[in-house]
Amino acid sequence: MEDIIATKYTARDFKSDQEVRWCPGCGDHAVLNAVQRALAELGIPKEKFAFISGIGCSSRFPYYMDTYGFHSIHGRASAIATGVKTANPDLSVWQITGDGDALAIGGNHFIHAIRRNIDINILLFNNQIYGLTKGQYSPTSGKGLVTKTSPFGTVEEPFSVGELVIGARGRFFARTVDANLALSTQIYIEAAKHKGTSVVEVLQNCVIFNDAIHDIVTAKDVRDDRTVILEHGKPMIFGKSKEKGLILEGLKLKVVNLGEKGITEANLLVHDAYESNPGIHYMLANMAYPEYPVALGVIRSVPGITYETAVAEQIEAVKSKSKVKCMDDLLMGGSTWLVQ
Amino acid sequence: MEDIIATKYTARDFKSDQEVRWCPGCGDHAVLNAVQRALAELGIPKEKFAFISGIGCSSRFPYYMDTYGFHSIHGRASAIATGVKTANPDLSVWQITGDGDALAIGGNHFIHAIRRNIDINILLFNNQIYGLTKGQYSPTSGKGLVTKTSPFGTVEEPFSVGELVIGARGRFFARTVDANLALSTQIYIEAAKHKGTSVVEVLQNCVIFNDAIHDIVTAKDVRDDRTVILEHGKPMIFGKSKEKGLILEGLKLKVVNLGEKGITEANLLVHDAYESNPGIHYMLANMAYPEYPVALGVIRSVPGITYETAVAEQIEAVKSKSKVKCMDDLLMGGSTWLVQ
Amino acid sequence: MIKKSEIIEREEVVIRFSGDSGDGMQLTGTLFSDTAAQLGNDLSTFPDYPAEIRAPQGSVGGVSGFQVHMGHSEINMPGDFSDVLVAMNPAAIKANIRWVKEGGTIIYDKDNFTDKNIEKAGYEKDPIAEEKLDGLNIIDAPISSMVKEALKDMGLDPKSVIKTKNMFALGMVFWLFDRKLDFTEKYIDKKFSSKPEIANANKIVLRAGYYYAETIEALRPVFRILPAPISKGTYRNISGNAATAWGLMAAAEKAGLNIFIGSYPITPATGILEEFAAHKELGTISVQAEDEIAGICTALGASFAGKLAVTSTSGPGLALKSEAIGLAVMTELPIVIIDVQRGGPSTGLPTKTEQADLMQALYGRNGECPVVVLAASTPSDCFDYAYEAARIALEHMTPVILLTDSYLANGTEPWRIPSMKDLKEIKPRFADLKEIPFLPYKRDDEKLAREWAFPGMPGLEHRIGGLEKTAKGTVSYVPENHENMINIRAEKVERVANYIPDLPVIGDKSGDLLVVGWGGSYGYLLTAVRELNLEGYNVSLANFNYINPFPKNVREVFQSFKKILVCELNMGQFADFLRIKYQEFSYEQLNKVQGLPFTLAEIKDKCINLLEDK
Amino acid sequence: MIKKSEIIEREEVVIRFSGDSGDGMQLTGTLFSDTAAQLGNDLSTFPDYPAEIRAPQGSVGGVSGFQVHMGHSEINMPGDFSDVLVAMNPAAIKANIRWVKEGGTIIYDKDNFTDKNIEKAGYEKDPIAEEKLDGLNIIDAPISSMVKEALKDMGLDPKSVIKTKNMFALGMVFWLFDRKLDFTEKYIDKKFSSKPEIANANKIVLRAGYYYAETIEALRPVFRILPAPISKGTYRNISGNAATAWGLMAAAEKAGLNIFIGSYPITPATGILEEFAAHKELGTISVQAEDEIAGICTALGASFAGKLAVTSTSGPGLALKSEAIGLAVMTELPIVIIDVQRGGPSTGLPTKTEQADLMQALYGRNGECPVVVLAASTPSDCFDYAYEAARIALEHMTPVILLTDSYLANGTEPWRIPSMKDLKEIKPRFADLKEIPFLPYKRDDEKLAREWAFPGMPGLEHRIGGLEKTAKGTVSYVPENHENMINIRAEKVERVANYIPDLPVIGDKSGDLLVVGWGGSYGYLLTAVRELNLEGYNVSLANFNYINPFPKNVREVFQSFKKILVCELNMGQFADFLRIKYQEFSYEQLNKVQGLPFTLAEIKDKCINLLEDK
Ligand SMILES: Cc1ncc(C[n+]2csc(CCOP(=O)(O)OP(=O)(O)O)c2C)c(N)n1
Ligand SMILES: Cc1ncc(C[n+]2csc(CCOP(=O)(O)OP(=O)(O)O)c2C)c(N)n1
Ligand code: SF4
Ligand code: SF4
Ligand SMILES: [Mg+2]
Ligand SMILES: [Mg+2]
Repeated sequence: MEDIIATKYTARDFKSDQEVRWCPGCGDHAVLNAVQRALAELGIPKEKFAFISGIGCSSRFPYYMDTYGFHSIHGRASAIATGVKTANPDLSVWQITGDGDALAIGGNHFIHAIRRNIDINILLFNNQIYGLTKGQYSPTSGKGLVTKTSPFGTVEEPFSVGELVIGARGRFFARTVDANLALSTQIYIEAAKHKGTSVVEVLQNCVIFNDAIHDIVTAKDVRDDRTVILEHGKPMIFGKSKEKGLILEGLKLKVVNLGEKGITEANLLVHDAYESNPGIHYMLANMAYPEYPVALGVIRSVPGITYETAVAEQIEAVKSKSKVKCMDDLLMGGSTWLVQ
Repeated sequence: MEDIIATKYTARDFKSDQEVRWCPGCGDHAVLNAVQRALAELGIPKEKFAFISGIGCSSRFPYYMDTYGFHSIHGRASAIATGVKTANPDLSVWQITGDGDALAIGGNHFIHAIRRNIDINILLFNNQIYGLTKGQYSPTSGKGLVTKTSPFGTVEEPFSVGELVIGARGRFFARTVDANLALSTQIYIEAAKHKGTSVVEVLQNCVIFNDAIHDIVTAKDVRDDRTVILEHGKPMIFGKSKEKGLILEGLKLKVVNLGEKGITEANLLVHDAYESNPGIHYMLANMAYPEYPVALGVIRSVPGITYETAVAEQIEAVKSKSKVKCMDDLLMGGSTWLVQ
Repeated sequence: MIKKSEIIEREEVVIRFSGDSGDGMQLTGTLFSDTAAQLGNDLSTFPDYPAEIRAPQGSVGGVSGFQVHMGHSEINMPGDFSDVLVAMNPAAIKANIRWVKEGGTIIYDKDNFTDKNIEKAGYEKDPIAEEKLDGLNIIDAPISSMVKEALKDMGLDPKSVIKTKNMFALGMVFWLFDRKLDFTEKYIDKKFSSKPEIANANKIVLRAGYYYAETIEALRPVFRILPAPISKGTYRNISGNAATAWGLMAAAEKAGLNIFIGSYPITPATGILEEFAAHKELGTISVQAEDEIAGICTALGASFAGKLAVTSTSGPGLALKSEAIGLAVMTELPIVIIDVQRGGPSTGLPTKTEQADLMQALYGRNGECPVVVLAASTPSDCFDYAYEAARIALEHMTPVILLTDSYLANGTEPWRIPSMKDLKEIKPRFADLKEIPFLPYKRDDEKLAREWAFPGMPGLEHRIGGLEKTAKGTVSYVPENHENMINIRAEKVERVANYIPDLPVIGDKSGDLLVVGWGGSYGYLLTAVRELNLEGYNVSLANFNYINPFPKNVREVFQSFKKILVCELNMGQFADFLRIKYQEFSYEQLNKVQGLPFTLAEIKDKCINLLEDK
Repeated sequence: MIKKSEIIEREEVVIRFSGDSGDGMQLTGTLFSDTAAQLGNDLSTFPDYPAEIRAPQGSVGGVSGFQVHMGHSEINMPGDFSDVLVAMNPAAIKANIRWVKEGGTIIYDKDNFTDKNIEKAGYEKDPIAEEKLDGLNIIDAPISSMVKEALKDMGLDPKSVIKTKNMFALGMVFWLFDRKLDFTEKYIDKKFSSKPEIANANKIVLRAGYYYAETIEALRPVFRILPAPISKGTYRNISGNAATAWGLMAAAEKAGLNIFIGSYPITPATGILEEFAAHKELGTISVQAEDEIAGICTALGASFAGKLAVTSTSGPGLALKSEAIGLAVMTELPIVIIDVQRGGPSTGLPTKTEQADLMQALYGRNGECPVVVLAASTPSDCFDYAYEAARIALEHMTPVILLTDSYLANGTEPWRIPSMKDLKEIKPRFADLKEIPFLPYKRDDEKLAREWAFPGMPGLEHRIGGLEKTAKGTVSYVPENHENMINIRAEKVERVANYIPDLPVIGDKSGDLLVVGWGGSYGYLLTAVRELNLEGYNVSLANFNYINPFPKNVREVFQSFKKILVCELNMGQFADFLRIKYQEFSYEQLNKVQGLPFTLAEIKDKCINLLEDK
């Protein structure tokens, strides 16, 4: 995005004329708001945004954005977004996807996009269920979840989104909660600014088929104690009155109470999102209740050369060295002979 | 595999009558030998083995085994093997696959098999190239590799097989070298015995399209210094005269010289393949030359409930509680009425 | 309660319940039709819901409908025009008014016709005024307020109160059709057994609706539909998706096999996977795969391992399975592939019905790759054709594609329950344990089917795969072998024709016009043809369930008619396939691609046109 | 060196080089044909190699062949029977002996006819004795030992020595056809520029072979093939895969667009991706995707972003792309999809040729989902039809499938290089930046094509997708809208017929028999028809390149012939498609599914049969 022009937008400028059709109370509404706010802050001309989605409730998202949008087929948004961004590195490309869309049918494109480090922003709406098809379990549904296709409980181990992302060589992983507008907006902005594939896992509520599944950590009365918001360069503190923190014990994270056993803020781990060695990011991404608070915020953010840049640079390098400048040169080059 | 009968086999019993058609000098020949040896040691009746492969040079493997075999389509072997094993948990199911077959087109089925922890043994022949299609880069080809589809060098970041496996919740990951028959045989036996998805990355040489790509670590003259063979419960020692070892420094592994700075064997890390926390296994699997020796042996081996067992147990549980014992019961059950 | 004189007997009647997605119309319709079925009416139902889980409240896109067609005589379709429309809001009027019969009745919830709702539905003023509804019997019931009134002393929260309003409407309709409430009351008790106060509220409201209808004059006369003179036996209501699953489960039991389904959810096919998942008591293994390709591939693996293998999907999923179907053809493994067709192309109209996947089923694979293709034609005969699909797959060692559609999948009808002992034998082609060495592509002379040996059978170890093979199973690039195997695989499919019934003709065996259809439009075509016959027209019907191969008598059937009219919910795919197979005949076409079934009028008009222009 | 009297002039000749996969036959054949081309012969070549990278040495499965057909007159096919067979081992005899002409010449490496190799090839005794080779001119050259002798003083390792033996054989053949060695010598110098001793060794051996042939009596007479009277211009040899890539690159330049290819390697299509990857100097973006689905999806993304988008594959890959092709149809994005057909079904015969993906290309998708389908018919006209495919995609806003095949992809022929200025204009339907609001599905009256606006164009922001839409781009479940859009999409494809040339007829425009073909069998059909004409038969040829829609004059062409014979390398897919589109004609069929092209005899026999039984 070379020629960023300082353009002044408000969230409203990103609302399309389409009626929003998600269920009342669905977490998707909040994500839409936060994204529209984030976009307004980026200062990128509106016509440079492309929103690409697959199929699912969440994937209807592009219709509600007054940007270029492509509501594609189930699971393939990562591949389409890769095409869009590689074709035109100048665009700000966003992929909107669900836990089924990205991790079930779309798993392959998802991990390959991440591996290539194509500079797209993936918002993964994780409601741990297939919403649009009315309630079957997904690859993130907790073991034992009773759904329409698991009437006796699922027997499958779910993916940990962050772990899979980093395992696929991911360089940016963040987590947020649908309803937390402030945090979400901030994270979407950071995702947009990060060069490379940014994956944001949004803990999203499906009121109809998996209501309150995240409440155990995100409900108002418990969230301060059961989540920790990570900020680069800041100690890992959480709790209603900021009384808890995280330290490293050997190779494991541990929750400690400030003040106890002489522990002060200075003893706590300081978050380093930029560390390229993924070791600690794995642990942070995998933290789960009840042993740990669930990590929110930008967990990992390591810059690196992006795919579309490398592709473009290689083309430029070859171009600058080649004598072939157009098709006629190519056609007449090499081994030819004349018939008279 | 309940009714294992002690059957005496030799490697020869597993050779089929088909002529082996790999290029002379291809690493696949050695893998075939080692697998045949390993099978002979397992004491499983021959008819219980099923070898499932996709498409690629390596995927021709089942034809050469005198067992049940299914040479399927490109990338789908994990899914087919999942079907075979879930349908009949009593079988010993092996998936033979290449780096293209498993990680390019087959990436999704691969990570889902691992996530589910289906008890199959996946031998991933990693020659960092597409052999059968004559030399295009694969998702494990090193950045910059010149191949037929990357005449100016690839610009893609490769997967680290071990990291992807563990990132997908993998519980068994091992690495071996095609030509190392003794180590390979041992690892294949351990993979077979492990309950759950076992992934073995075989550093395999393609003499034709990517010759000697692993030599930098596996060549005779350097391999002792550039690889470390991990054994559960043993200290991590390597080097021509066992003079080097690995320790943990903070969150990073470090190579040390025994004897220097008072370091003795006792200071070295002791390999714990059974540790369920994957932190250290990530680091070990990711070790790369020149900073580290490449880890061989069983890096991670954590038992857990397998998919096919959970499926079977759920069926048994439901059966035992249900009054419906056959179709007639089902047909006549529930809400019916009689017309006379 | 009702005086004899006020009751009118009717042969058949169509009722449509319609309201917002959240209004509980699907349940209302189901309870009404179950009651009718219990009383011995023949019936056919069709639910029709939006693609969104909850489209914006009050919008036309968010209208959810459930149509019930019940009768004293045989009922073969859910009906096109309704006698009674229940409309819970203005949008329901907007969406359905075209489909109300002249002289029909509309019951609507007056309280919901607020200015805001009227506007949301796209009306400017009162819809009742805006639509010219002369000749309709309009009942403006203040349903919401009556419900609040009825429950005012219960201490329930307002949300729970208003949720019961569908029961009020149901109560009214029960009165109108002189039905008892006991079935519904039992259902309510069971459903809310853990919340007795909710159960109670629903029952109170149900009765309130019933009594309200009795009280107001407007709802007279009451209709009575006598039981249909249907065959003796035990009946149940069944949907196409459930019937499909059960047919396959029955086939597995008959064949002495376990059943395995590998599928990925997709509307409108998900119900099949769900049905399998719900019946683990019969040993069913159901794998919800990571995608459609894994769905069929896990199933192929299970087939290789000796199970009756099934995969179910809808059009886009069938597209994804194409490559693996080719592998099934090449390895000659038995597998049943179900495609519940929906509106296409691409994502299309995912909750609507269409018959546009026929060509894909027949030809959507690389190379010369024939498979058996069947199509079911009513919700309950999904059982029969699923069973047939399994029988053919197992006895002929071939993949079989079974086509159903959204209309069949979700529609229900009463079904006389078969007894397992009356179903056809199924004899899988198990390999002989003594015939060593096992030759995987050795065939029997009649069917040309190979034998099935699977892991665990000692001594029969062998290898199969997607490369061309000799009879012995060795990979072969020999040109003549390839051509030979291509011919054998085609011939094997052709010979299935020796093991299927002839194409039945309904009506005269020869005449002026043969209406030809396939699969799910059957009920509509049948009803139309019967009505035409009653009106004196010489028309017969041939509806295909066996599409590849065709029954052996097709040419003979076609020869006996002056004109052939092929009716299908697509642009003419079946007609084109007939042109390929029976080029000598001329085919007239009636096509419709609106995501909707035919209407009787459409079919009849077309037939009459053709007959008159002879 | 050669006396005039010993030279025989020939119109055309077929030479086949064959040996083990490691024997360098592909290179030998290429060098020979390049030399012939430089000397002005017309020619056609076909490489034929095993599916294994290195099948077991000495086995029939491991034989790699390269056939060259060159002539003084126009050459349209690589020939079926060869005048000269070079056989480096017994297996090469086994594999090719059926294809040597009566009176032809076999040159073989006597040293390689060891007992072991003879057995490996499946012979019991000496193949020369076992095959009854009466009437053939058999040259038993001790190639291996001559090579060793020639290089004995060079100090090379034995492996490098023996590797040069293909040059010995080439030298002999050059002598036989009175060709100069300089082109090959230059090539050798260039190829081994970093290893001068290897270059030297190859050149020594090449000359040794040439002189050996001169010395032995057996190789007389020498054949001379005069230059073909072909049109003036600059020529190059080109393979079908390279021509396909170049045609698309040319189209992009003409349209003022960048080109983007998203593909996954698959034999025999990989060469197209490789060709794109090799031409980054022209700004080509080539993405090697993780699978075929990602291949087309990255390309669709690029199309959405305003590039000329391409994806290339073979049959199994096309199957995987089915669903995404549906999305391209629904979103009406321009994209060119190339299917290089190979032997199927499933993995089938992956290195062999076949034309069995036609039905898949036409129908292999869910729903009513028409696309434009073209087929190329010679290696070099792959350029033209790839260009056409891009032109139609861009000007009509539609996906276009281009069918080529393994035979075209790997075959080469001399090609008169076009100049960019002579190629047809291509005008993409860019949206007008001033027309705000942009309506994505607004169409022009003639083509019914929508306009193309892509991210980066200010003010034209819009959304597209796989659900059914109104002209405005709003998702719509309105029944009539759906049917209307289905019709419009079909009509848009039909109207492409207004922008393509008529079907050309070669030979008389009316007569007894019209041979009909499509795509890659063209050269064989043409040669056969010409020979028949020379023999006095009244036969004409119509070979289709435009398959959907058909050119507008097809009916007219067909009407003028008494019989129509449809020849194709499948079981009759094109014939069936003709039955759908032109039901009124009778179609005779000639089909072959052996992974091989037709032979002239097969075509001619069938034609003569049909002509005589009139
Ligand atoms: C090829 C294909 N397979 C299956 C479907 C059916 N389908 C649509 S959305 C969906 C899953 C939705 O789940 P998720 O991605 O988590 O999105 P959510 O609705 O929960 O936001 C499925 C299975 C489809 N549309 N296309
Ligand atoms: C659907 C499909 N796509 C592509 C191919 C072509 N293909 C065959 S093998 C292969 C890759 C082989 O690489 P790998 O899996 O690493 O195996 P190797 O040959 O190196 O052992 C490809 C791309 C195919 N056969 N089928
Ligand atoms: S079904 Fe769930 S995810 Fe979908 S719109 Fe409704 S609440 Fe949201
Ligand atoms: S091409 Fe490479 S991987 Fe394939 S058989 Fe030959 S050496 Fe082995
Ligand atoms: Mg979801
Ligand atoms: Mg490989």
